[in-house]
Amino acid sequence: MLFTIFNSLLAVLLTYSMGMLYYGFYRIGNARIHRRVGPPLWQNVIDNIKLFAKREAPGHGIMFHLGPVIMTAGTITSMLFVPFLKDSAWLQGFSSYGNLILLIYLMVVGPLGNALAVGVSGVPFGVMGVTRGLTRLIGLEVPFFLSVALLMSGSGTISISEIMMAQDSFSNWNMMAHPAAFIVSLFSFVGMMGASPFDVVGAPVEVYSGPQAEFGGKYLGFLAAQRVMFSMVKLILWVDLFLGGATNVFILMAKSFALFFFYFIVGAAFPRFKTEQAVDFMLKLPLIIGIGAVLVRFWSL
Amino acid sequence: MDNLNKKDKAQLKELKSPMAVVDWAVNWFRKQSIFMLAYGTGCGAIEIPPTVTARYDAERFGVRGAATPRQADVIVLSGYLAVKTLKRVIRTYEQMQEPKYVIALGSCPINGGMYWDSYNTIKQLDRYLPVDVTVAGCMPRPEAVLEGFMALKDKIQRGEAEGARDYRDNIEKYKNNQKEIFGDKMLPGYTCDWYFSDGGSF
Amino acid sequence: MAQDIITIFHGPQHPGITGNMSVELDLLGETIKRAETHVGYLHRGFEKMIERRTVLQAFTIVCRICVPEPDPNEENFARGVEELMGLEVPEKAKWLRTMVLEMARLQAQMLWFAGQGGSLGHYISPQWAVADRDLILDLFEELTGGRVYHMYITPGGVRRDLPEGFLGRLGHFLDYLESRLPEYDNMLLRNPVFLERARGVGIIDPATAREYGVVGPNLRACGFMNDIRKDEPYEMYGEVDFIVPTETSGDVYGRAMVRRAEIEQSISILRQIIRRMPAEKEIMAVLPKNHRKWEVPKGDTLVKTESARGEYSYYMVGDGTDKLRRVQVKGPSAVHAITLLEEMLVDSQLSDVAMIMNSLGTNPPEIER
Amino acid sequence: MTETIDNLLERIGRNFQITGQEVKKAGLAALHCSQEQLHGVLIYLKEVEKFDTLTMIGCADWIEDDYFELSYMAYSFTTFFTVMVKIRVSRDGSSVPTVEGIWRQARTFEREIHEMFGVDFPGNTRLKEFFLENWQGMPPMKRDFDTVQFVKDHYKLREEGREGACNVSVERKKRIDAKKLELKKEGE
Repeated sequence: MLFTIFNSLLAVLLTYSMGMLYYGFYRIGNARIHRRVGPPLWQNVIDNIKLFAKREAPGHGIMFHLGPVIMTAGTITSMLFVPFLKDSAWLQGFSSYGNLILLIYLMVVGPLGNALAVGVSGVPFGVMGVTRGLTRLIGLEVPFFLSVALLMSGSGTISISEIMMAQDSFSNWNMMAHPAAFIVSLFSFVGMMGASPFDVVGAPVEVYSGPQAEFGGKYLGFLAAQRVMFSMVKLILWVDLFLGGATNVFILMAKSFALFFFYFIVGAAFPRFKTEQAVDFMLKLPLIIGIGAVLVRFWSL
Repeated sequence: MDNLNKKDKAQLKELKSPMAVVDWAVNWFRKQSIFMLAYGTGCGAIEIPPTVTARYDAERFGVRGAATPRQADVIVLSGYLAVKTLKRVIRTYEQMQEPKYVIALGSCPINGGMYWDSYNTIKQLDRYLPVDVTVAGCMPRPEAVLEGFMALKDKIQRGEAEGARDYRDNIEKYKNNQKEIFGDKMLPGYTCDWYFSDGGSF
Repeated sequence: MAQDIITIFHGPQHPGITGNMSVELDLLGETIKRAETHVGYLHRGFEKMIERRTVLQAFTIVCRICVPEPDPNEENFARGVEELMGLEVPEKAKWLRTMVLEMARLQAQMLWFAGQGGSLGHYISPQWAVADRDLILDLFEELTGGRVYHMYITPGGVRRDLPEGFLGRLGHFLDYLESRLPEYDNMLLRNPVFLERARGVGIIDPATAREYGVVGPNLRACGFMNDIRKDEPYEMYGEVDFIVPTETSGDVYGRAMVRRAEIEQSISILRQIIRRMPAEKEIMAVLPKNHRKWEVPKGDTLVKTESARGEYSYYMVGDGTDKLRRVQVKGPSAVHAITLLEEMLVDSQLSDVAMIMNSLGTNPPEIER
Repeated sequence: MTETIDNLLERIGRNFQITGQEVKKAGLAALHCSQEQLHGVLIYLKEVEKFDTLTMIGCADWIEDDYFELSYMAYSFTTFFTVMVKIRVSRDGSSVPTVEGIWRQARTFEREIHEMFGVDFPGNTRLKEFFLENWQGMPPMKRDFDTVQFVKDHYKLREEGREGACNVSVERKKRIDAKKLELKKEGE
């Protein structure tokens, strides 16, 4: 029991520090693309601590307080159902009790909590941001579900640990074994990470910063921490599902960083779609590839 | 944190009590991360893009843009303020979260500048809002704007950038000054309700 | 249904608004059903201040009317005063003025490019374009002493002669900028997402453009080849060769392409100016004896200058004293940023507001003065 | 036959009662007419002579003679001529029917003149507050509006904190004198 609690805390700590490191790199990398120096690597940590150190934060009743809490809780729960390492007792959370389908549901808890909190704040931009987020979700989930379905039918299991275990050699990695599923999932991966061209939710020039518009001080600190941790959970999930998992933390970091780098490059290169264009895009190319792969899959069964 | 400069280290050594060290640390984080709400109230708005982009790169110093007042630490008022703008600026300022700072760019917020005889711009910003740093010039160059940020950082580290506290303590004075300009078209009372412990209103 | 419509204020403090103005939007979902522009956040009463100042005093404040591109204002004011007073400007000064105006156009186009990228959430383009624009500002600083406000084109001539080696440095900068343009194209203007978003959005149809008197690139994107520099040449624009680029689509993409082509034209004009700049020293007209009190004779005139965003018109009235009776300014934004914008925004999306405003070149200070 | 601005003025003069006309410079002419003739002239310019655009509506306050001079500047994209059609209206309580029906952008120009000079434009659909918010009293662009007095009444000019400020020209003279004295001493 004590071990589980310690393990969970460790997972939180690891994702937080990994996330801050990656997003520190993100800011420096972006700055270099912009031909400037950029902030120090730990600027995100400083920002985060500063947000918690603010004296005031606007309140709009109990639901508003609960929003960031629900989001953070959703993140941590999803985190606990994702195994970080294979062949190890460490950093497993409750992954032996859960499976991929449960995880897909858990990952939607965050936006839900956000929607509730933003709803009570009454900020039109926030409501619009949440609507945009939910609309975008329609676009993202379809390719994601398709690729996950392919994966589950391919591996014959819905347990993440077992999918991860099955990929024992490089040629066995799901990105090699199921390339169509991997490519389709990458589209929704970029979207889920909130990179351009799918960053419609918090677009500052359109809806201020969307759902975050009314959050300040400690709420924003929670949201920022939650965001980086959630990004790491997604990265680790993708590593588990497609990149063959990791046996230790360093391999985990190497693999997830490769994915992160892909997301960073795509995000830096593109302007932003409109919401319906993003959904349209998602429902065209990725969907066609995905459905094609599914058909091929069932044909060969 | 090896980017503590010499000045910071010297200050740190002088501190005696543990609480002072905590205060010092909190102020250090505050000064290293400044979310800026650039309100383009006037000409100075044209020098904000160079300040935050590749040539002058304010992000090196932890200064980055914030989209909404709720998230911002400092509001940069870039230039003269027309009466119509001032009202929105006050509203924006009141929406920001403490601790909050005001940087005013250009000569116009200080004494009216070259618009001293204009019927529609205010002449002294610090009558209506507590200004922490003013950067003089028409208009201040990006280097000067950065210098203003450095001055603000020093002030924060010393714990003297308490404009918000000043605004809270002297709310009557500020509101009366604002009333001189807006007359009966004052901002609605609820915008500053939280400044009154007894829930008073204007 | 009425209850589904929410009314929001877009601006004045909003990253998506070009400057200090606001648009009140009635939204159904994210579709704009009604738009109303509110201006006046930048009103300083310039025309009143000019009334109270002598000609030379007023000259120092006119450039403040438009922040991103102050030189057309100086040019208009100077040319208006010269017309009213009958001053004859030497040729060198005319060349210098043309040069300064083209440099100003170039930097304004860079600023537009930055805004256009930023309004689409493409954060490389503002960073690059603003940094490259700064190199022009350096040249300005060398020539005039001012980074943004130059106060260079004075009534009667220009304030200073060229520094030594300036034309060479300008030439180097033009080479550099030209080498950068393909990168700009690849980065934003040929980006598939930009094409997807910019095509068919924010359309001004030719009839509306004519009726509203839309000016500058916005007009040329509708297929009209109108440019004050060609139609009523001033300074040395009659002497240099350039073409007036046009597009026919009238949408955001068309305007972007027109501006992109204008950057090239400006570079070519500046190269010609470098080649043909006369060597003589005369840069000021023969001025009235009393420098402090120029008496402007009674009369009025209308002067026009083509800025990067379109034509600037000054209506100037002299009344025989040392102060001008009236200087009325009409900036290019005045025609499109109020009523036309309100009509254009209807039935477009909230996401497009920033992009449309940027591509029109909306600039509130010149509407309000 | 090429079109000249003189021909144009002559044609207008044939059709309307013009009280005065002059050619200011190449491509710019001014016509004076009465307020009753204004709409006729403008419609003629737009419909017959193809002056597509209204560049602006100028307004100058001639307080000595107690009138505002409104100049409607029509611009033609085919000949590149500008014609200013000028009318005189009285300084207080004057009203000129709108020309919004002829050129739609006149709406904005009239709105501004209404606010700045107090001229009424009946028929204009957007005649409301424009630049100023909650403005009471005299329209600010009238010449008898004293902006310095207004500033003194409404705003506080900075007085404290200026003790160190000095009169620049006096200081400069002092410095030059000191320099001269120094040079003189060196010379000796």
